[in-house]
Amino acid sequence: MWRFVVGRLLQAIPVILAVITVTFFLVRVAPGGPFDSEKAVIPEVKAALEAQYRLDLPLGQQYLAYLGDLAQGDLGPSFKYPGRSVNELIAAGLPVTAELGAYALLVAVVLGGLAGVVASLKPNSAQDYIPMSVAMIGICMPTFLLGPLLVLLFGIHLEWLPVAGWGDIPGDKILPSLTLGAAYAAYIARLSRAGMLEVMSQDYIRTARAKGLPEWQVVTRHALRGGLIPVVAFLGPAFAGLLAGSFVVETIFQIPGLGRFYVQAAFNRDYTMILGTTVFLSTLIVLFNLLSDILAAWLNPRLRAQYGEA
Amino acid sequence: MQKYARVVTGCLLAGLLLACSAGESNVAQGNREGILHFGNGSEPQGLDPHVVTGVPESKIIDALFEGLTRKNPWTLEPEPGAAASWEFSEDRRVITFHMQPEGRWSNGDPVTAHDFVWSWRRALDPAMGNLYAYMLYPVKNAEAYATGKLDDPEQLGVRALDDMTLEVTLNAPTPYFLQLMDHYSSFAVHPETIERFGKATDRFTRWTRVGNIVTNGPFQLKSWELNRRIVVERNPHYWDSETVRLNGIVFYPTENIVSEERMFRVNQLHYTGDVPLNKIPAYRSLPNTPFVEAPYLGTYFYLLNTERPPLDDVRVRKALSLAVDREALTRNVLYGSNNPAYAITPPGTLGYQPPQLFTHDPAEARRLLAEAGYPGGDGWPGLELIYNTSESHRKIAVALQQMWKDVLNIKVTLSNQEWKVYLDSVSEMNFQIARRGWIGDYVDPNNFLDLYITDGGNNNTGFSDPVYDDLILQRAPRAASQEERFALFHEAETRLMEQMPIIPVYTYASKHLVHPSVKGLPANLMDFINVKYIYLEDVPLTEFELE
Amino acid sequence: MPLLSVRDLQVDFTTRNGRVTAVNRIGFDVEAGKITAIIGESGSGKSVACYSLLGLLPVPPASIESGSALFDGRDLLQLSERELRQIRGRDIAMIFQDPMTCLNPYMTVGNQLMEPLLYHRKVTRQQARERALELLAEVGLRDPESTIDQYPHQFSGGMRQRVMIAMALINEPKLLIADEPTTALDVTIQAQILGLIAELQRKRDIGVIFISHDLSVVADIADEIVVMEKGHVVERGDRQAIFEAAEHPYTQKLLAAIPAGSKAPVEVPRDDLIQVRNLCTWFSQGRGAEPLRAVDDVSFTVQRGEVLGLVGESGSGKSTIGRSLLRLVPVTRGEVLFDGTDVTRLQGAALKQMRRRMQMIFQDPYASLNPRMSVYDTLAEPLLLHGIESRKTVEQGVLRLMDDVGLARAFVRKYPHEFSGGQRQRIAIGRALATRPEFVVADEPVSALDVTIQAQILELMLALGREYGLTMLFVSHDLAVVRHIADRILVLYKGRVVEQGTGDALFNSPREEYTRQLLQAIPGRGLL
Amino acid sequence: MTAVNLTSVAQAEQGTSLWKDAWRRLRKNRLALFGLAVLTAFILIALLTPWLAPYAYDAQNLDLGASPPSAEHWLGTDIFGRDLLTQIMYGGRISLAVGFVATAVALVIGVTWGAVAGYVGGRVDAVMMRLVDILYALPFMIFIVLLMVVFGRNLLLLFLAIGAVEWLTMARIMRGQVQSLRQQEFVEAAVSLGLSPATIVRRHLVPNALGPIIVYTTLTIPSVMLLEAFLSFLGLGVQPPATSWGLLISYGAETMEEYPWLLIFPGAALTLTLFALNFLGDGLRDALDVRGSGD
Repeated sequence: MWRFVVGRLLQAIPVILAVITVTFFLVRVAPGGPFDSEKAVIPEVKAALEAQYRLDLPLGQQYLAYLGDLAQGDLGPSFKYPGRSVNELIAAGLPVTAELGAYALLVAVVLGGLAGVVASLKPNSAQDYIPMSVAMIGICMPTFLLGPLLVLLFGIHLEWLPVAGWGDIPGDKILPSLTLGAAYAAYIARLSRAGMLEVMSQDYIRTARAKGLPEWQVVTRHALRGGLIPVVAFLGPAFAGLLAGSFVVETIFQIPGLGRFYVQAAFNRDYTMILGTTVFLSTLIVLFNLLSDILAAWLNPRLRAQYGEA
Repeated sequence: MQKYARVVTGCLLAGLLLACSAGESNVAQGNREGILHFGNGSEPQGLDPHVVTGVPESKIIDALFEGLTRKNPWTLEPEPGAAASWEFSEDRRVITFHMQPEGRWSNGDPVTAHDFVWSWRRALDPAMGNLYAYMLYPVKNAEAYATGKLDDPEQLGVRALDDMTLEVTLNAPTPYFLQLMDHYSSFAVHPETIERFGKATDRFTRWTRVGNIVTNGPFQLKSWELNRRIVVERNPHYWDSETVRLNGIVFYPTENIVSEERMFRVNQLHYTGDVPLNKIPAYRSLPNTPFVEAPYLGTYFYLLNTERPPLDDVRVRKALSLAVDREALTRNVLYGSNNPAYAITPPGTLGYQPPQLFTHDPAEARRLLAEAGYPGGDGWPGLELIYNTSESHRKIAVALQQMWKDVLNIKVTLSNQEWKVYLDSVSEMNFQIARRGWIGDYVDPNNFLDLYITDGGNNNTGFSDPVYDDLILQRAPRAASQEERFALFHEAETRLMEQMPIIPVYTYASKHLVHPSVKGLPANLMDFINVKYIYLEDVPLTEFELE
Repeated sequence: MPLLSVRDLQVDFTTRNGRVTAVNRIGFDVEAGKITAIIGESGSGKSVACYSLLGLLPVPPASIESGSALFDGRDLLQLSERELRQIRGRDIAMIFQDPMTCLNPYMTVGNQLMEPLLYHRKVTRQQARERALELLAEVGLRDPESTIDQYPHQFSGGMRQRVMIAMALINEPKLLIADEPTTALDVTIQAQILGLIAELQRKRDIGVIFISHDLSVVADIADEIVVMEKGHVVERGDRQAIFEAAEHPYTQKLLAAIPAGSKAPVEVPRDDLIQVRNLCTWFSQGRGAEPLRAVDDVSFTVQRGEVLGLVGESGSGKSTIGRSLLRLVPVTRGEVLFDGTDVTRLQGAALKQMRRRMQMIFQDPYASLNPRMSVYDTLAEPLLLHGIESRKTVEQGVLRLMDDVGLARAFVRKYPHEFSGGQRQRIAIGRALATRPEFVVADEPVSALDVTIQAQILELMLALGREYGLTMLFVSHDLAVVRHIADRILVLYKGRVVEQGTGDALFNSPREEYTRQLLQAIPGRGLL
Repeated sequence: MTAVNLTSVAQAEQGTSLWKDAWRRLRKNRLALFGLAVLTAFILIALLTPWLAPYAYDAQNLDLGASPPSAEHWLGTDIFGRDLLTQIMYGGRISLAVGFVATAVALVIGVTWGAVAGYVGGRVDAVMMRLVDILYALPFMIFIVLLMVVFGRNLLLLFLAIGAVEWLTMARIMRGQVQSLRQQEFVEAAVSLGLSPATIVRRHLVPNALGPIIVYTTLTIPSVMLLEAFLSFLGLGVQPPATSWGLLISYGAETMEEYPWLLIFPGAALTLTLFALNFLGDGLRDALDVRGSGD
C-alpha cells in the first residue's frame, strides 16, 4: 500500500512541475500586466514596481528564481495585495473554502446518494423518474441562478436564513453549501443509481436473499458498499473541483474563500497569485485523486490486494 | 475507521444546521452601539496610502488617516485637518501650513511637519512605485524627483521650518492644490513605524497590519479579516475626537453589488457602495426611500481613434456623436440615474460650465455622414467598439449600436474584452471606439481637460492640437483669475468638442442605499464621505419591501 | 411423507414477445435424507422451478400460475414474503453455480458465513464465529482461523464453493438446493465438491435437490433423478432406472452425450507443422516480485492434420501455451516454428499473414463475440481483411460459412445475444475458419456448454477438421472430452508437460500420479 | 430455406447495420422519440428563424423597455424593448450550434485520446493521461483569455475552446471503458484475426463503449451551452446584439425579481432541450445496447 502511495506521489511531481511551467509562461503571454490600470502609469513608476517584483530579470531567470522560492515553500508576494504573501492569502482563504467544500460535499453525498439509492430500488417508476429529473435539472442549473433563487426564497421572502456572510450569523452557511453542493448532488444521484442498479443485479445479492435477509438489509449490508464505489471514485476530483469552482458561490454569498482569489488573480494578472493557487490546487487535485483511490481500495478488498502488490 | 467517518459526518451536519434563528440584524445592533456597517465594494489592496489606488481603499484610509486638510462633505471646502491653518504667499506659489497643536498619532506621538516631509519624499521616491505620485507634481521638483531625474530629496519643494510649520513650494500657482491635501497620496505616515518593519520604500512590509499600524485619523484599525471585514474603532488620540460620533465602522468587501443590495434589504448593511440599475425604480418608489443619488465628478464617454479610418474624418466622428440620443439612453437604459453629457467636463465643477455645441440631431448626423462619403450608410467600412466586461457597459453599447444603425444605417460591431485585455487595447490604441470613463481626482476642469494634450498618457485618441496644448499647459496656469482661467478652459474644451475625439455619453451619478438611521452622510459631487460627521439615529427598523 | 412435495407447478414469464411458460405443471418429490437430481439443458426450467419455491424469482416478469409445494406441512407458494424469509436460509438453503460471483466481494468470508446464523437464530457473534470456524473446517478449508477474516477474492474457485456450502449448512437446513454447483469448476475440483456434498448429506441426513445439465455428474451421488425438458418433467426414477433403462428419448439423448471412447489413432506418419522448443511465457507480477511462470520450458510438436489435446487444471498454463503460439501474449523465451518460420519473431505484414494461417476458438462464447456486431459483420470481417472475398462476393462467403458451421442463413443479421451458447460457439468457429487457417487453437471450446450441445460442437469440430484439413490444438481440463477428440494428449501441470501419449495409452496405463488423479476425477467413470 | 433468406440478406446489406438496427429500436421508445421531436423542432426553428421570427432581433424600443408578455410580444420584451421570442429564437441558433459542435469536438478528441491511451496502455497511456492531468490543473481563466487574444474572436474558436476543455473528462471515461473491454476475448479474437490496432479500436472498442459516452454527451451539451454564456460574458464568443440562451439566462438571472419572464422563458427553452437530450440519450444508449433489448 505504501509503495503504491509513494509511487503515485512521485508520479505527481512531474505533473505539478509541468503545470507550474506551463502556467508560468502562459500568464506572461496573456495581454496586460499586473500594473496596468485605467489611468496611465508613469514609466518610471512601472519600472520601479517591476524591479520590486523581479520582473526586470530575463524570463528564464525569473522562472528559476520562482522555482527556487517554491522549493522553500515560498509562493512569493502578491501583486494585487502588496504587503501580503501568496502563502498568507491562501492560508486565509483555504479554511473557509475547505469548510464550504466539505459541507457542499456532505450535502451532495447525503442528498445525491439518498436520491440515487431510492431511485435505483424501483427503476422506471415514479420513485425513479422524479429524483432523477430533479437531478438532471440540478446538473444543468448554473450556480449563478440557483444561488440567487435560494437567497430570494429563504433569505428575503421567508426570512429563514441570512442572505450572505460566512460564520457571522447563525445559519449563514446553509445556503452556500446547498448551492455549491447541488450540482454535485445531482451527479452523485446519477452515479449511485447506476452503481446500485449494477450491484443489485449481481449474483451475491441473490445469495443474500437466499439467506432470508429482509430487503433493507440486503440493500444496506450487501449492495450499498459496492454500489457507492463509483461515487467514492468521484469524490476526490469532485472535492478539488469544489475548491476551484466555489468562485461563483463565494461571490454571491460574500464568502472570504480561496475561489475568489483564484479567479480574480487571473483577471488581475496577479502572476504570483495565479501560480500560487494553481500550484496549490493542482497539488490538491493530485492528492484528492489519490485519496479517493485509497478510499476506494478501502471499500474494495480486491483493489486493496492489487495496490498491495504493486 | 467507520466510526471516525460517522463522527466526522455528524459534526459536519451539526455545524451546517446550526440554529436557524436569524438573530438581531447588523443595523439594529449597529444603531444601538454606534457602529456603522458599510458596504465597501472590494477587499482593499492594502492600507498604505502611498501604495494603493482604489476607491474602497480610500474610504478606509480616510477613516484611519488625515491629510493636511479634510473636506467638508456639504460644501466640499477644505477644513483644518492635520494642519490647523495655512496661508499663501503673494504669488500663491508658497503655502505655509501650521500643524494642529494637539495633532497626535494613534500611539500618542505628535504629528509634526517633519512627518509630512518624510512622507512626501517617500510618496515621490521612484523606488516606491507609487501610482499616484503625480498627484504631488504641482510641488516644485516633484516630477523630476519622481521620475529619477533628480536624486536629491532636499531640493523638493517641501520643507519643515520647525516641528509645527510646513512650507510647500509649487511650480506654479495651483488653485486646486489644497484639494489635493486630502487625497491619500499626500497623507503622512508614521516614519518610525514604517522603518521598524523595513525599508521606507518597501511595499511588502507588515507595517499596515493590525497591531503594527499607527495612524493619525479619527479612527484606528481594530481588525482586518481578508475578504470578510475591516473594523475600525475610535482613535482616542485624535485631535478632534469630540466631533467624532461613531464608535466604529465595519467595512465589508461587498464585491457583488447584487448581493450587497440584498444584504442591505435584510438590514445587514447601513450603506451600499453602489446600486444595481434594475433595482433603482423599486427603491425610488419606496416611501422614505433609502436610495440616494447625486451627480458625481466623472464622465462616461467613448474614445475615438482618430488615426484610423473612418474615424480620421471629423465629420464621421461628429455624425456618430450627434446620432446618439442621450436623453433616451439615460432615461430608459440607466433608469434616469445619470445625466446626458455633451462635453468632457461634468457641469458645475466649482462653477465651471462646459460648452454644449450639439444635441441629438439625426438629420445633421446623416448629413455629416453623407458629406464624409457614406450617404445613407453606403460604403460604410464597418467599425468595432470595445468595452470591458460589465453589464452596464454592455447595455449602453447595445443601445448606441442600435441608435447608429437606426439613424445612420451603419454597422458597428461590439466586442467586450476582459479588463486587462481592454486596458492593453486602449493604451496601445488598438481599437476604433473604446468605452472610457474618467473620475476626477480633484474638483477642477483641468483634471479632465489635460487628458487630451498631445501625447498625454491618458489621451489614447491620437488627438493633437497645438492651440489646445498651449491653452491647457501654458495659458490657463498663468491666468490671473479663476474667471479668466475658466474662460481659457472653455475655449479649449470648445476646440476639443469641435474635433470630437471623444463621444461624451453621460455624467456619472453616485448611487447608494443609505439606511434612514444614518445621518451626516450627505451626497456630494466627489462622493466624498467625512466619517467625522456621521452618526446613527436609533430609528425604528423598516423592512424594505420591494414589489 | 416426502420432505418436499411439488405438484402442478406452473411458472410464466412476461417478455416483450408475450408470455412464455417456463415451468409447465410439473410435480416431483424430495425425500429427506436423499439426493434428488433435476437434470435438463439450459432453458429446461429446472432452476426456475426451484427458485420459484423460495420466492427468489423477480415478480414481475415471473408469475407463479398454479401449483403447490408442501414443505414441512406448509405450502411454500402460499406463504407471505415474511414467512418465506423465515424459511430461506434456515430450513431451506441454496448453493449457486458460480462461486466467483455469488460471494459478496466486499465482505469477509466470516461475516457472510455468520450472517444467516445471526439473522435466524439467537446467538452471540462469538458463538456464531465459533460455529463458522467449525463448519469451515468441516468443509475442508485448511486453517479456518486465519482464512475466516479473508475476502472471497483471496480464495480459489473450489474453496469459494466450499464456503458457499458451509454458508448453506450453517443453520442446519432440512433441504439443500444446489444449482449446478460444480459446473464452473475444473474436473478435479468438481470431484472433490461432489464428494463433499454427498458426505455432508449423509452425515446430516438432509434432503438435497441437485440441479445439473450433466447426467454423468450425478451418476455417483443421486438417489432419485428427475429429467426436465422445455418446462416439462419427461422422466422420473431412481438412479439405476434412469441409467440402465431410460425410456424417454430425451433422457437417452442426455446419456449419449456423455463423451466416451477415444478416437481411432492414425498410423500414417506425418510431418510436423508446429515445433515448439523450450517455450517460456512468464508474467511480471510487479516490480521486484518473482514472475509468474505460466509456461516453463515446454517443448512439443504438432503434426500436420493431427488434433493434439492439452489437459490440465486451471492455472496449469494450458491456455497460455495456446495464446503464446498465436502471439496473443508475449513469449519470454524459446521458439515456435510454424512450417519452419519462427512465429515469435514476426512483425508487421508477415505477422498479419501468419495470423491468417493460425486461428483460435475461445472458451467463453459470450465474451468472445463482439456484442455490437451482427453475425454477418463478425464473419465478413476476416473475409474482407485478408482479401479472401471481395465486397461483392463476401455475402456468399458469409452464407457458406454459416452453412458449414450449421447455422441457419436466416440468422445472419442477428446479434450474438440472440443466440444460445452453442450457436454462439458455432459463430466463433465460423469466424476462426473464415481465414481458411491451417492451424486452430481451441481453448476449452465446450466447457461452458451443456453436455448435449457439447457433443454437437465436438462432432462439428471433428467434421470441419477433416473437411478443412485442420491441424488443431485442443485445450481442456476434461480428460474425457480430450480423449474423445484428440489423437495425442499432453498432460500439463504447473507450466510443465508431465506426460504425453495417445488417449488410450493415458487412460489405460497412466505413468504419472497426476494423470491418475485427473482420471479419477472424471465424473461418472463407471459409465464409461 | 436458402432462396428465401437470400433476399432478406440482400435487403439488410444496405446501410450500417448497427445504426439501422438502433434506429429500429429507438422508434419504439416513446420518450426518446419525444426528445428527438423536440430537438428536431428546435433545430428546424433555428434554421428558419430569419423567416419565422416576428421581429428583427436587434429592433429596440427603448421607451417600451422591459414589458411582460402581451399580444404584440408573446413572451414580453427585454430592457431594450426587444421582442423576447425573437431573442430566444436567434439565441437558439447560437446555443444549439455551440452545444452540438463543441460537444462534437470534445467527443472526437476525447474518444480518440481515451481509446488510444486505454488500448495501447503502458508508457503511452501514462504519458497521455498525465497530459490530461496537467490540462485539468491549468488555470482555465488564463487559458481562455489567451485563446481569445491569440486567435481573436470568432465563433469557431469558441467551439474549439470549449471542446478543448470538455474533452478531458470524455477521454477519462473512454479510457476506463476501453481498459475493461480490452480484457475481453472478442478483442483477442480480433487481434488473432490480424486486425490493425486502429481497426480494433474503431470497430470493436468504440461501439461497445458508446453507452456511457452517449449519456455523458447528453449532459455535456447543456453545460456547454452555459459555459458558452460564461465565455461570451468574458468576451470570447458571441457579441451583442447576437445572443444565446446562456446569455439570456444569465441576464435574466440578474433581473429575476423585476422581470421574471426574462429568466423563465429562456430557462424553459434550455430545460426542454436538456430533457429532450436526456431522453434521446438514454433511448440511444438502450437502442445501441443490442444486448439489453428483448427482440
